[in-house]
Amino acid sequence: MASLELLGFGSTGWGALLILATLMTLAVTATALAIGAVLGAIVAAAKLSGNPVFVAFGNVYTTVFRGVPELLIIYLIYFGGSSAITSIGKAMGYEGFLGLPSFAAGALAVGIISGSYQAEVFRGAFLAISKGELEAASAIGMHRGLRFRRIIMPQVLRLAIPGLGNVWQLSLKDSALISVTGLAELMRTSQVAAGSTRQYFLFFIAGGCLYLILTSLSDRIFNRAERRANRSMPASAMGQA
Amino acid sequence: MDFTFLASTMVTLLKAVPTTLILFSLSIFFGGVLALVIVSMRVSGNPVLSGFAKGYIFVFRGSPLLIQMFLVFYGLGQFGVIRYSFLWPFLREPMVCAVLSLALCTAGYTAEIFRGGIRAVSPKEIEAARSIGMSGFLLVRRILAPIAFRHALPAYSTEIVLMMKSTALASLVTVWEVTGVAQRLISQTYRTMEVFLCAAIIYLVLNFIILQGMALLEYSLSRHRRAAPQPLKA
Amino acid sequence: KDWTKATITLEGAYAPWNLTNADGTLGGFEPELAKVLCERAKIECTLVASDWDGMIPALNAGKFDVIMDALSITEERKQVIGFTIPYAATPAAFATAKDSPLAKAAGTGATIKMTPGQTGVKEIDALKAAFKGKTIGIQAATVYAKFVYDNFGDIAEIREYKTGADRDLDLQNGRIDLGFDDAVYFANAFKSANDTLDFTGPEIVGSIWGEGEGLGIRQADTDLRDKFNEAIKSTLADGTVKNLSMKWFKVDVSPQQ
Amino acid sequence: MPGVTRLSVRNIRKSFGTHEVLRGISLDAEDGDVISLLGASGSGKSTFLRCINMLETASDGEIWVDGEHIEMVHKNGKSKPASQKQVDHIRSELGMVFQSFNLWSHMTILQNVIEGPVHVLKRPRADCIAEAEALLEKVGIADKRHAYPAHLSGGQQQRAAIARALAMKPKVMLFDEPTSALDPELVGEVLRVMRALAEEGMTMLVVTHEMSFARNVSNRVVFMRQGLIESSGKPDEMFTGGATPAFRQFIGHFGSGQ
Amino acid sequence: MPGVTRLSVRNIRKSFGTHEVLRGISLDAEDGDVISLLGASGSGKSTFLRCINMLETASDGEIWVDGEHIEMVHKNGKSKPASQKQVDHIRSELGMVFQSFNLWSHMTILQNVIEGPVHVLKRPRADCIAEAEALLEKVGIADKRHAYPAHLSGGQQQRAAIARALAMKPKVMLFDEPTSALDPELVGEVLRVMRALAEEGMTMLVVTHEMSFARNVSNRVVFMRQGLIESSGKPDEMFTGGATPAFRQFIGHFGSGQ
Ligand SMILES: Nc1ncnc2c1ncn2[C@@H]1O[C@H](COP(=O)(O)OP(=O)(O)OP(=O)(O)O)[C@@H](O)[C@H]1O
Ligand SMILES: Nc1ncnc2c1ncn2[C@@H]1O[C@H](COP(=O)(O)OP(=O)(O)OP(=O)(O)O)[C@@H](O)[C@H]1O
Ligand SMILES: [Mg+2]
Ligand SMILES: [Mg+2]
Repeated sequence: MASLELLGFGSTGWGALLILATLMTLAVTATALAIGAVLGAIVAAAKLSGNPVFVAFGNVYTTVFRGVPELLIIYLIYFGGSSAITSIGKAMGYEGFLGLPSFAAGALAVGIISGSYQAEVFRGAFLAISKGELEAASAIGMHRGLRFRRIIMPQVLRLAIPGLGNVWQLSLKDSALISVTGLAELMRTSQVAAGSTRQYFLFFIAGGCLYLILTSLSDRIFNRAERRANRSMPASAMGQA
Repeated sequence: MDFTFLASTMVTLLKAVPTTLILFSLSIFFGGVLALVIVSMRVSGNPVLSGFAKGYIFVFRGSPLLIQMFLVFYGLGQFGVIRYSFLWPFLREPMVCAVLSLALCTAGYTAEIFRGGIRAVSPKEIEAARSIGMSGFLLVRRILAPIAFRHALPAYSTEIVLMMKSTALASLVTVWEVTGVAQRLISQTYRTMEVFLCAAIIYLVLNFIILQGMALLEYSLSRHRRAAPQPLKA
Repeated sequence: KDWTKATITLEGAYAPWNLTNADGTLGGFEPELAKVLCERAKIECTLVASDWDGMIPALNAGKFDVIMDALSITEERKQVIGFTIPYAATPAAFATAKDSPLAKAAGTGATIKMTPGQTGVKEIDALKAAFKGKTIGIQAATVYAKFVYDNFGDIAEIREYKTGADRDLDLQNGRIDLGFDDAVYFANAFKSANDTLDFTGPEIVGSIWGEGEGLGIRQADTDLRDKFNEAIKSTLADGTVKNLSMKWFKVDVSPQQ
Repeated sequence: MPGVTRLSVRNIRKSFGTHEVLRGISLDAEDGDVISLLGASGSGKSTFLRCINMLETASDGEIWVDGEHIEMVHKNGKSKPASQKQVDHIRSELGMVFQSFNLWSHMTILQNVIEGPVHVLKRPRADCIAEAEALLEKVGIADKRHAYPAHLSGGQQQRAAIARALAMKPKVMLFDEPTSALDPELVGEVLRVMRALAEEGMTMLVVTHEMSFARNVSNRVVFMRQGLIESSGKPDEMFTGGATPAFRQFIGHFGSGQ
Repeated sequence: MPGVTRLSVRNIRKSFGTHEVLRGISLDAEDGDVISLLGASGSGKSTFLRCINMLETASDGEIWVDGEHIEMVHKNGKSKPASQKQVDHIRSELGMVFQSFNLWSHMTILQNVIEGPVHVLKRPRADCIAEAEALLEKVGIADKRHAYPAHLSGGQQQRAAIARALAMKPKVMLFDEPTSALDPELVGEVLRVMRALAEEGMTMLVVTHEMSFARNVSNRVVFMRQGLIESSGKPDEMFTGGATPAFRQFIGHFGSGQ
């Protein structure tokens, strides 16, 4: 069938481009998740700090970046970010345009959004740590830093894994919106292929299937991580998936 | 800043808010109903039903809504079976298709959220209900559903907000809600930042109201978890 | 500024104006014309694909220097960006399903010329009678959208699509009765719709569509604009545009002066 | 009307996988009987109670509740109740009080107590409330009727659970270690309520580790060992000379507790 | 070296809001003292222990641990420790065993036990492991050293918690109801370990409801009532004639338990 040839790897096949685009989606999502992890940790710490200014900052961050449509945030970063950098450049004496590349702008935008979700995941995980275990750490004379490094961090990471799996899924799909910056990720490549060949259904279905493959791979990875992290938990808490 | 432009943009966008709200409330409603069906299949214990539910959830959680919506709206009409069936008068309508694809998508997520809530119900409380002779629908209605819903509420609030944002895609299928109108305004005026700023404020306000409402609901449903009221000392 | 290098953006998904080949390279009428234009303007050009929605803001933000994406020269756009002289001008027409009762409407095959704001054209009035109560699909925020609203807004239901391709699919699906768009674009779209669609009513040409399709360039970059203007003039004069147009569109889209 | 058989169990067997937990248990309880079920951990006491009200399905054996036989069907090696309706009905005649209370966390104490009468027995709400309040009065927590379970102490929760079971007007009450999750102070409260029930003539089957209850309140002691009834008899006989060596060893263990 | 004062507390006070929970408590523990702290629920026993190792900050009073005075600063009506460093140091000299074990759930038992010595005391890992294994041997759970807390029974967890506290080589051990979350069988295991510690001369302060421990293992009994020490003395004196009416009523309550 001619349409299947279009998906192949021959001279008229889009297979290679679609695979590249899938890898691009993976790369941009992973970068965004990493950016989000840093932002999320900072915002979660702010929200838990008890300092009213920090708490307010944390609340504003999570409210705004979860409440505004992702597309708008991507636009604001893509265009707004470039203007900001360019004007900084001007101030420093550099005439001309300093743009955020599509990849950086996209990863940053999705990362900022992902950070607002990760902040809530981390905060929930922190609150789920047993108060008794924290007291036990104080009681043997652990100071703050040690307590954080030895008791809090490992447990937050373990408790956060399922939540992070969900955030990954969200970010994966948010990355589809980066197509407006022209970055050749999976969504845009599907659209371009569809527009160039006028085989809309073929390429949208192919794109959808590639997203599903990414989902099932990442599900598998997160499940394995969760099982590994939960080896300290009673047998009954595992294997209920 | 050009305030007259901002004001007129705001007015134009506000006119699209009812469309956004209709999309939102209908898809939340039908998505919720569908999620109940999916989740009951998922936990039914019947391998065929639960396999179907798993597949459903996988597909609708795992692929971008944009693709789903495109396939529902433009794809279904490609099939003569559908085009000449009694369904077509409904599926012809963009609003119906938009709500359909939003509801199909949220049902996958919501089913997972509800399942989490069900799993959080203590098996002991269910056993206690069985031991006084409850079973079937009575058990679900009186014990399982209320407890599960309470557990699922925080995650469900998040899903509802995500849904509000997802309505932004409906302009793809010619339902011109707030984001679509904003994009159209931009391609007429090319003033990206101002228009998106107005749109962002609208969504922020809508979502803020929704979250406050959900928090209120959560509060009123968690009396049994709050500290006991302190008896007044006379 | 001394223009030896420039970045040209196009969507890469608007066949046959511009499209992406399976190996990822850009092809179509505009990329081939761009190559000639850049050679003649002695500018080293880089072609990058980007999304239609963000193109004009991105041009002004400085992400690239030239838009070449079947961009019609209009008054509104002139407010925010500058244009070269047109390198193409195309007629517009209605399309409908071949088996539709609206096929072969009055004036099919004829060409009428219109100016902006012109009313009382008798061919249009004939169409108005025929299209009463029908649904017309247009691409949002185009000159064609404005035309349809102005002339048919009172008698027909108008549905706006984000892309022309979406509208074509719905025309095939029967969700709408008519589409209105660039005739060159349509001619190509009919092929991929397995020739189930066809033109109906007269082709409309003239200054009503503005001056035609030109390159979009930042207003400040007048020197770049002038270089390209010269190049366009020479390609129009020696028939390069006409040849490429015949190759990609099977009709001549050179603007008639 | 002493002499009426409220509960009759014949030759109940139950396996989990290859592990046979109950290996043929028979027992009769007449009106007003208070039977203490003793036995080491893992001897199958809880499983036995759970089989009686069908929370587990026995692999074999017969059960009559107040003269009504529970119908079972046997299909390719598995048994299951013939009718869910009958199971629901039988369960409403058996009051079960769990070790861990299992109150419904989203309802107040009063709502917990009237839930069964109103929604399972479908009796008028007003009557149920009146009766529920009387019951809560009786177990001594009437003042807590509008509190949620999470706000009650363990002993209060356990008494609420007893009230909830009693509100169904069961023919027989089954208690599974009703005091073992409680601290010594609360144990007293709950045992007092159970003693009062016994005096009113309620038929009760009580899994317990409280020897004083077994000895002073119940009129029969049944000692289980490895899925079988090792011995049974009147408390006096069991706790003095007449005991088997296994039972003597078992209570010896408890005797050393304090 | 009996006679060395390991812990000395003078006139400790603590309020939560307007509720004064500790109203001036003083106590000395010398080397090898095993002090049982008795009292009704809510009398302030846990709060007292938590004030000693600074999990709560006393509103007033002085504390010396092994002769070292804990410095406090008082600023607009609130007290807080002058130096967090001193607090951490003092805490490492006080072993605390919680009622609910509070083992770190993400670490194996062995990791739980060496955590403090390795990371707080910064001693060589190999030495710590060797000592930890000896300690686990002593409390009888050496075979569980690579298991996670969630996979252990309550009694085993409690013994692991004791080993964790002992691994810090504390000068004084504080126990907050170390057996009340355990079932009777497990209580025995834990009390056996504590008795062994007492015989080795460890200084211990034990909040307990186990009268037999108070009577037979400890060398002093302190009875708290409404935030004050109501009476204290040698176990023999306290449990026989010499008791105050309040204490007699308190133990009378327990006496009726069985
Ligand atoms: N759902 C189950 N699956 C597998 N084995 C089970 C199950 N429930 C109980 N068992 C096993 O059946 C045996 C009897 O358990 P049961 O709970 O009846 O004992 P018990 O006499 O009530 O003990 P205890 O005094 O500790 O409550 C135990 O060996 C237990 O491990
Ligand atoms: N963090 C706190 N905030 C307010 N009040 C508290 C707090 N901790 C304890 N209390 C109150 O202080 C009093 C003494 O509590 P404490 O836990 O010390 O009692 P206890 O003697 O250990 O009792 P139990 O035997 O029940 O453990 C109680 O009335 C309690 O309600
Ligand atoms: Mg049991
Ligand atoms: Mg206490």
